Amino acid sequence: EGLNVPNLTYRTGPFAATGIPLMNGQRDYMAMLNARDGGIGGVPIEFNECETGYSTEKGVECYEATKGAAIVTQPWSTGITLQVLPKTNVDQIPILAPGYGFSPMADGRVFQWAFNMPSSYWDGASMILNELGGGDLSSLSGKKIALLHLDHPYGKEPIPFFEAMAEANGFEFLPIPVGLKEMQNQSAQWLQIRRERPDYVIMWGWGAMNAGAISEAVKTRYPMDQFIGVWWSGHDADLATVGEAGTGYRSISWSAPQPDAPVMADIRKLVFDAGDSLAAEDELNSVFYQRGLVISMILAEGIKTAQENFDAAEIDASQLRWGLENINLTDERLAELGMTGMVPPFATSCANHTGHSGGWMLQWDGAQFVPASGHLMPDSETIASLEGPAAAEYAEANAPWPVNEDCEG
Amino acid sequence: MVAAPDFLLQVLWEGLVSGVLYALIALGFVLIFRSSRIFNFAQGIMVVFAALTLVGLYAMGIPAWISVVLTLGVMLMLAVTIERVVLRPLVGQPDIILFMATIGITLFLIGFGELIFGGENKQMITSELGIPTGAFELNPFGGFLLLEQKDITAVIGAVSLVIGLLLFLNKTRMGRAVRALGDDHQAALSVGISLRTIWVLVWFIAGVIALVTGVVWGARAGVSFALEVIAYKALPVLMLGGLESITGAIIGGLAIGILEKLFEIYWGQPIMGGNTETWFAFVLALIVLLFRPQGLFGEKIIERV
Amino acid sequence: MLFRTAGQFKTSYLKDQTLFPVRQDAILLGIILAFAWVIFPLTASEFTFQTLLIPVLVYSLAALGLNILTGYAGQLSLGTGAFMGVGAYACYKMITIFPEMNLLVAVLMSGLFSAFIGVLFGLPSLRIKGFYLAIATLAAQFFLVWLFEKWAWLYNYNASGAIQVPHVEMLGTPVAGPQAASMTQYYFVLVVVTLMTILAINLTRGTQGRIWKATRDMDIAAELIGINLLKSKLTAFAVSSYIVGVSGALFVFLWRGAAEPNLFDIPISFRILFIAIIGGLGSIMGNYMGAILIVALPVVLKTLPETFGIPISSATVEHLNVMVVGALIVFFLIIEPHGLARLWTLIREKFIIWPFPH
Amino acid sequence: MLDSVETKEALLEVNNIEVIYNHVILVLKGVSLQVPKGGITALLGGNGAGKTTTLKAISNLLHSERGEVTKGSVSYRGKQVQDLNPAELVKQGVIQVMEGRHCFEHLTVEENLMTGAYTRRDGKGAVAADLEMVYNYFPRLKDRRKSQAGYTSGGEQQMCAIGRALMSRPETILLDEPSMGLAPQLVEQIFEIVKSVNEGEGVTFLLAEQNTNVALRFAHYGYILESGRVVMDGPAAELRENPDVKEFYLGVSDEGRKSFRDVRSYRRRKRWLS
Amino acid sequence: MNDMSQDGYVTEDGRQIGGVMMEMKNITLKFGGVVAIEDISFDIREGEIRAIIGPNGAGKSSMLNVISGFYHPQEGEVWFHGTERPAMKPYEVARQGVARTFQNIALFEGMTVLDNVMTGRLTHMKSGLLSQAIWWGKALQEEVKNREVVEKVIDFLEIQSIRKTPVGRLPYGLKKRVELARALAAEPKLLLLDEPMAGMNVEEKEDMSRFILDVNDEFGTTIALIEHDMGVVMDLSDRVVVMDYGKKIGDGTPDEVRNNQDVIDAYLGVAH
Ligand SMILES: Nc1ncnc2c1ncn2[C@@H]1O[C@H](COP(=O)(O)OP(=O)(O)OP(=O)(O)O)[C@@H](O)[C@H]1O
Ligand SMILES: Nc1ncnc2c1ncn2[C@@H]1O[C@H](COP(=O)(O)OP(=O)(O)OP(=O)(O)O)[C@@H](O)[C@H]1O
Ligand SMILES: [Mg+2]
Ligand SMILES: [Mg+2]
Repeated sequence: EGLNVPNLTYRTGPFAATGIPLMNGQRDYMAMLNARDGGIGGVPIEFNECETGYSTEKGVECYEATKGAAIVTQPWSTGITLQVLPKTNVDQIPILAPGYGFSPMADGRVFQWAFNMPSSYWDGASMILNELGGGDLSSLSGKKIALLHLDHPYGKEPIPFFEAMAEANGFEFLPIPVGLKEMQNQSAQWLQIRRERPDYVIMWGWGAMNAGAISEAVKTRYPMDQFIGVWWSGHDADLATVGEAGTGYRSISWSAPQPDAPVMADIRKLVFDAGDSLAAEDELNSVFYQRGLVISMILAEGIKTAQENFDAAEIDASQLRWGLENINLTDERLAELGMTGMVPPFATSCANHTGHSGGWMLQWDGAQFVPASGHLMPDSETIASLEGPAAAEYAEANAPWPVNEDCEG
Repeated sequence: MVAAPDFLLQVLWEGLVSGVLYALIALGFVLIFRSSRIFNFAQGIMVVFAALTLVGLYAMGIPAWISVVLTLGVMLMLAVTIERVVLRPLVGQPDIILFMATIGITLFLIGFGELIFGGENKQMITSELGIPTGAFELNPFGGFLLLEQKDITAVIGAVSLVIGLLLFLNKTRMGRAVRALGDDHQAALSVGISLRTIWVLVWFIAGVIALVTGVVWGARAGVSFALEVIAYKALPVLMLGGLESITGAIIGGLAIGILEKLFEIYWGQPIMGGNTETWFAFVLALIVLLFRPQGLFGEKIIERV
Repeated sequence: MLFRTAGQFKTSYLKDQTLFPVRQDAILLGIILAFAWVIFPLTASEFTFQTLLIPVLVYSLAALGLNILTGYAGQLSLGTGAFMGVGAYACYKMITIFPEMNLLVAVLMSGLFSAFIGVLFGLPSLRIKGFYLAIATLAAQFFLVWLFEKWAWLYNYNASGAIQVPHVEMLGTPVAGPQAASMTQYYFVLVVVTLMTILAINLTRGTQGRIWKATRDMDIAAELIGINLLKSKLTAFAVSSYIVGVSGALFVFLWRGAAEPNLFDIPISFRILFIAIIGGLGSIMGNYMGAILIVALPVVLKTLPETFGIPISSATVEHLNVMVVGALIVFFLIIEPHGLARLWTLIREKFIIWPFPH
Repeated sequence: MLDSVETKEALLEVNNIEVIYNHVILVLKGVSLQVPKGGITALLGGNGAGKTTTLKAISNLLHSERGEVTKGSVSYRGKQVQDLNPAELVKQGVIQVMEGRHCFEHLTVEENLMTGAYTRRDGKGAVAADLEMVYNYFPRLKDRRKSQAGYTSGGEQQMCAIGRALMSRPETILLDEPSMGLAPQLVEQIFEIVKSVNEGEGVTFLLAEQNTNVALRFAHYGYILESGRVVMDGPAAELRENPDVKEFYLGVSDEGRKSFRDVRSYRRRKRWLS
Repeated sequence: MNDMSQDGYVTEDGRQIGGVMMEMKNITLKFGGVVAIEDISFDIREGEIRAIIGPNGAGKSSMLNVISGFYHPQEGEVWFHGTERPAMKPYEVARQGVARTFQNIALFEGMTVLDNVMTGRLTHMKSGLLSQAIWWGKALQEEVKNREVVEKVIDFLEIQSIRKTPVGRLPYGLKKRVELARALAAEPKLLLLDEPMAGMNVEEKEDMSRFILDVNDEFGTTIALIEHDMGVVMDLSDRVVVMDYGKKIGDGTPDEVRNNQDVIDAYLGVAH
C-alpha cells in the first residue's frame, strides 16, 4: 500500500527534449521524500510513470490505466487535459496541471477537479505585459506585440487574453502560429517578424520550437531584450544551442532555480548520489529540473494538507481534492521545506484553483538563467473578469456540467 | 513586394536554402526508388539517425573527422542489415508492401535511436567539422541581406552530390544496373546483376546523403527526432520532380522551397492565417501532376497492351 | 453441347453465392460473433473497453474503408486520417447545430460529407497513378488538417481550437459525452461496424467488387473490356471515404470524447494503412485481425514488464515498444506479404488437404 | 552427329527435383534431365507441364515467385548449384532467357543489350564487338537501338532478350519459349542463330518450346514433360518418328498435315497423367 | 475481290458472309518518330474470320488497338455498322459489342477464373450500388442470370475444373483460354484476337481453333485475328490482311495471299 500518484510523462517523441528534465525533477523530489521521511505522513509514495510521448491517444490510455488506484492524475499536455477534464467529474479524481492546461480552470466552482496552481497562462501573459509596460500598460499603446506560438491548443491559450488587453490598452497584437511541422524551420515566421518589425516578440513555444526560434532570432538579428518567452520557453538547453548570442533573452517563470537551496542538498545526497536519479549532473541546477521539484512539492503539500484535515494517512482522491483546494504555501512553510525563492508563496481555495502566485523574469546571461526582476504580479481582476465567463461558457457547451455551488467566493 | 527589394531577396534566399535541404532528402528517395522501385520512407529517420550517431560519437571524445568516418561505417552496417533482413526476403513483392516495410524500419529506428541517444535536442558539431558559421551581410538597395556561411556550404555540398550521382547513374556500368533493377527484378537477376550488391551500395549512398543532410539541417536547428518530419517535405518534391529523376529532385526542391516561402509570406500570412507551408507543396505538386502525371522529369509511364 | 438446361444450375448458383460454402467457417464466425456481442461486453473492464474493444472496432472500420480504396480498387491513399477528421467535424457540427438530432443518424450522415470530399480529391486519380496518386491524398491530408486548425467555425470558435463532444442521449441513456457508459458506447459502435461490414461484403463480392478489382489489377485491360475507369475509381473513393468518415465520427464521439486537429494528422493515416496491410489488402476479415494486432500489441507490450516485474523505466518500455512494433510490421510482411487474412486461408488450405502435404 | 553428342558428358544435370509453389502447389513431381555439353536439348510439353518451372529451378529464379525446390538436386559441371544465387550462376556461364520477353522497359534497346554484359570483365573492346555481332544477328534491333524497350513490339522485345543473353558470352543458355509470338521466318531465323551460336561458339542450349516442329528440327535430344513428370525422352530424330508425338505434338497424321478447319473431327487424347 | 457484292459472299464451305461491319479508312498512326501504321484501309464483314498477319513490329497490334479505341490514329476514319465512329474511349467501344484478347496476357491476376470471366459480363450489368450493397432483388437476379451465361462459356471452353483458381497460378496457355472466355462472356458482335495461339503446342492450337470456329458459326460472331502460325491462319481465315512495317502489302483470300510475291518476301519466307 501507499499513495498512488502516477505521472503521465513524455520522455519520448518530439517534445521529449523539454519534458525529460521536468519529469526527472518531479520524480527525484518524491524519491527524496520517500528516502528522507519515508513518504508523506509516514506513507510511502508510489510514484509511477506512464509514458505518453505527448500523444493524446496514449495519454488517455494512461489515464484509463492508472485512474483506478490513483489519487491524482497529472496529464502533462493540454491535449490530454482537454480529453481527461470531462471524465474526471465522473471518475472523481483531481487533475494536477501546474502552470499549464486551461486558464479558466482557475474557477473552482466549475472545474471542481482541476488544478493549475501556482499560475495560469493568462497570469503569465499578464505578468509579461506588466513587465513590458513597466507597470503602466497604457505606455504600450501604439506598440506592436507579436505572439510567436505553437499552433496547438497550448499555444492558443493566451490569445484571448492578449486580444482583450490589446483592445483595452491600444497596442497592436499579432499572433504568429508555428505549425508542428515547422518547429525546426521557422524562417517564414521570422521573415514575417522582420517585415512587421514588432516592438516585442512573446513566445509560447515548446519542444523543438524553442531552440528553432532562438537560433532564428539570433540569425535575423532580432534584439534579444525585446524577446520574451513563457515559462515553458525558458529551457537552458534550448538557449545553450546559441550560447552567448542569446544573452538578454527573458522568460517569465513562477519558479526559479536555487542551486544552494537546502532541498537541493537533500536531493543530491539522498537521490542523486545514491544513484536513483535519471538526471545528469549539469541538469540539477537547470530551470526545468528544479521546476519539476516544485511541482512535486505542490502535490506533496496538497497530500499533507489533506492528511492533517482528515487525519488519515491513506487519503483518497476526493480527500486529496480538498487538500489541493486548501494549500497555503507561506514564506515560512517554504523555508521549512528548504525551497525559499524557488516559487512565490501562494494559497488556493475552493473557488480559486490557481492561486495566482505571480513570478519572476529569468534572463539568459549567456551561460544560464538568472532572476532579472522583482516579484511580478498579474492583474487579477482583468483575469478574473475573463475566467468567469470562459468557465461558464465551457460548462454550458458541455452541459449537463456539475457546478459546485457551496463554494464561497 | 517591390517596396522592400532587400526583403524579397532574403525571402528568395531562405526559400532557396530550404529548397536545397528538401532536395537533399529527395535525392536519397530517388536513388533507392531508381534501383528497386522502393519508396523509402525511412530516408527521413536515416537523416536523424546519421546526425545523432555523428554527434554522439563526437560526444564520446572522438575527433570530429574520425567520427564522420565511423558514422559512415555505421550507415554501411545499416545498409547491409536492411538489405539482409528486410529487402532480401521481400524481393519481388508489390511496391506498397516494400513501402510499408520501410515505414516499419522507420519506427524501429525511431525507437532504437531514442533508446541509445535519448530524446534531448543536441547541437550539431558544425564548427568542429570546419564548416564556417559566420554570415555575410550584403546591403543591396540600402537594405540588408544575410547569407549564412553554413547555408552556402549546404548549397555547394548539395550541388556537388547531385553532379556525382548523375555521373554515377548514367555513365557507369553499376549505374545502368541500378536502373535495370528498377525495371524488372527477375530479368535483372537472370542477367547476373546481383541484387544484394546493388542494394547495399544504393542504401549506403542514401546513408551518405542522409549524413550530409543531417549535418546541414542540424547546423540550422539542432539535432532531434523532430527533424524526422522533414521527410514529409521530400514527398511533394519527389512527385514534382519525378520519382526517378535526380535533376527532378533538385529542381523540384528549389521550386518548392522558393514558391512556398513566397506564397506564405505574401499570401499565406496576410490573408490565410499562416502555416500554408504545411500543404502548399503538396497542392502545388498535385497541380503539376495533373498536367504531367510522371512529374516534371520522371520517366513516362509506359502503357501498352 | 452448348445448351444445357439452365434450371438445374439456378439453385446451385444461389448456394454458390452464399458466403460460407464450407460449414466450419460459418460455425467459426458464429463463435466470433458470440464473443463480440455477448462474452466480451459481459467480461470487459472499463480499461478493456476504452483501450482495446472500442478502438479495435473503430480502427477496423477505418481500415475497412481504406481497404476498399487501396485493397480492392488499388488506389493508394495516405489521407485516411484527414477523411476521418471530416467525418468527425461534420458530426460535431450537426450535433451542436441540431442538439435534438439522433446520434446514429448524425454518424451515418457524417460519412456523406467525407464521401464528397473524398470524391473531390479522388478526381485526379484518373490521370495520376501509383505513388504519384499518394500525393493527391497527402495534399488532402495536410490541407484538411490545416483547415481544421484555421477554420474556427468548425470548432465553434473554441479558444483551444479543439472540439469537445457534448452530452448526447438516445432513448434516455447517454451514448456520448463524459456521462456515457463504456458498454453503451461499445454496443453503439458494434452495431454501426457490423452494419458497415455487411454492406462492404456485399459490395465487394458482387459486380462492383469485380469492377474495382479489375481496375486494381490492370486498369488498361479493365477499360478495354468496358469499365469506365473514372466511374469505378470515384465510386471507390466515395464508398471508402464514406466508411472512413463514419469511423471518424465514431472515433471522436464514441471513444475519444474530444479531439484537436492534429489528432487527424498523418500518423493515424499510417496507423490505419498498417492495419489494412498487415491484415491483408483486398480482404474484409483482415481489417479486424490487423486492428487487433496493431491496437493490442502496444497495450500488451506496455503491461509485460510490470507483469514480469522487470524493472525498466516507462520511457525505455516505450522505446522498445516502438522498436518491436516496427520490427513486427516487417516480420509480418515477410512471412506473408498478403497479410494475416491470407495466412489464415493458407492454414485453412493445409487443414483441408490434411493429412496429405500437398 | 547425334552419337557424337551422346558421348559428351552431361554438363548440366537435374536429378529428380520436386518444386512447390506457396508451400502448397506441387508442380514438379520428380524431373530428371541431362544436358550434354555442346548440345541443343529441347524440353517439350503442353501448357503447365512445368517447363518454365524446370528452367527457373535450374537458374534459381524461383524464390521471388515463392516457389522452392523441395527434393532433388541440380549439378553443373559436376558441382551442386541449387544453392548459388543467380548472379553466381551467370558467372559460371549459365544464363536464362525468360518466358515472355522480360526487357528493361525504361532502358533503350542498346542499354538492355549492355546489361547483358554486366558480369563480363574482358574489357570494352570485346563487349563492343559482341554488340556488333548481336546487331548482325538482329538488324531490326539496330534500327530501334535508341528507343525504349517498353515501346518495341513483341517480336522486337523477344530479340532483345535473346541478344541480351548472348552479350554475356555464356557457356549454357536456358531458352524459354523463344519462338513465342514471332513471325515464321523470324522463328526460323532465331533457331538458325541458336544453331550457329551452338556450333560456332559451342554454347550449350536447353530450350523449353511449344513449337515442337521447329524444336525437334534443331535439337539433338528431347524430353517431353507432362504435368510435372518426364513422360518420354530420346534423340530428336527418334521423337520425330514416334506416332504419338507426330499426332499430338507435330500435328501430322499418316495422311500428311491435318487442316485446322476439321479440328472438330479429331480424336482427342485422354490425359492419363493430369 | 471485286466479285464480292456489298451484301456479302459465300465461302467455299458454304458459310454466308454478310455485308461490311467495320471499315478502316486510310488509317495512319504515329508514335513520335515511329510510324506504326501508314495509310491503311481494309474492311471486316459480318460473320467472317479476318486474319491480320505480318512481321513483328508491322503494326498489327496497333491496328487492333485502333479498332478497340485504345490508340487514336492521327489520320483516317473508323466506320462501324455503316456510320463513322467518333473518337471514343475504349470502354465505350467495348459497350458497342467489341471484345478482345491481348498479346501479352492481360488478365486480372488477383481474381479467380470465374470472377475474371464474370468481368466480361460487366457491359450487361445495370443494378445500382445500393441494391448491390443490400444484396437483394435486382442485383441478386442479375448475378445469377449472368452467372448462367458465364457458366455456359466456361463449359464451352472446358475450363470448369479451374473455375475457382486464381488466374495468377495458371500456366500461360490456360491463361490465354481464360482470356478468350472473358471476351466471349461479353457476347460480342466483333471479337478481336491478338495472337491467341502464341506459345501453344499443336494439340492446344487444335483446341483453340475448334473454339474459334464454334464461336464463329454457333454465335455468328465476327472475328479478327492476329496470328503467326501460318497453318492456323490459312486454314481458319476467310480473308487475310498482310502488313509490313506499317504498310498494307496484301489483302485477300488465303490462297491469294499465299501466292502473293511481296507477302512471301516480306513475311512467309517459304510458300506455305
Ligand atoms: N507463381 C506460381 N504460383 C503457383 N503456381 C504456379 C506458379 N507458376 C507456375 N505455377 C504452376 O506450375 C505449373 C507449371 O507452370 P509452368 O509455367 O512451368 O508451365 P509451362 O510448361 O512453362 O507452361 P507454358 O508452356 O504455358 O509456359 C502450372 O500448372 C502453374 O499452375
Ligand atoms: N505505345 C507505343 N509507343 C511507341 N511506339 C509504339 C507503341 N506501340 C507500338 N509501337 C511501335 O509500333 C510498331 C508496331 O508495334 P505493334 O505492337 O503493332 O507490332 P506487331 O505487329 O503487333 O508486332 P508483333 O507481332 O511482334 O506483336 C513497333 O515498332 C512498336 O515499337
Ligand atoms: Mg512456360
Ligand atoms: Mg502484336
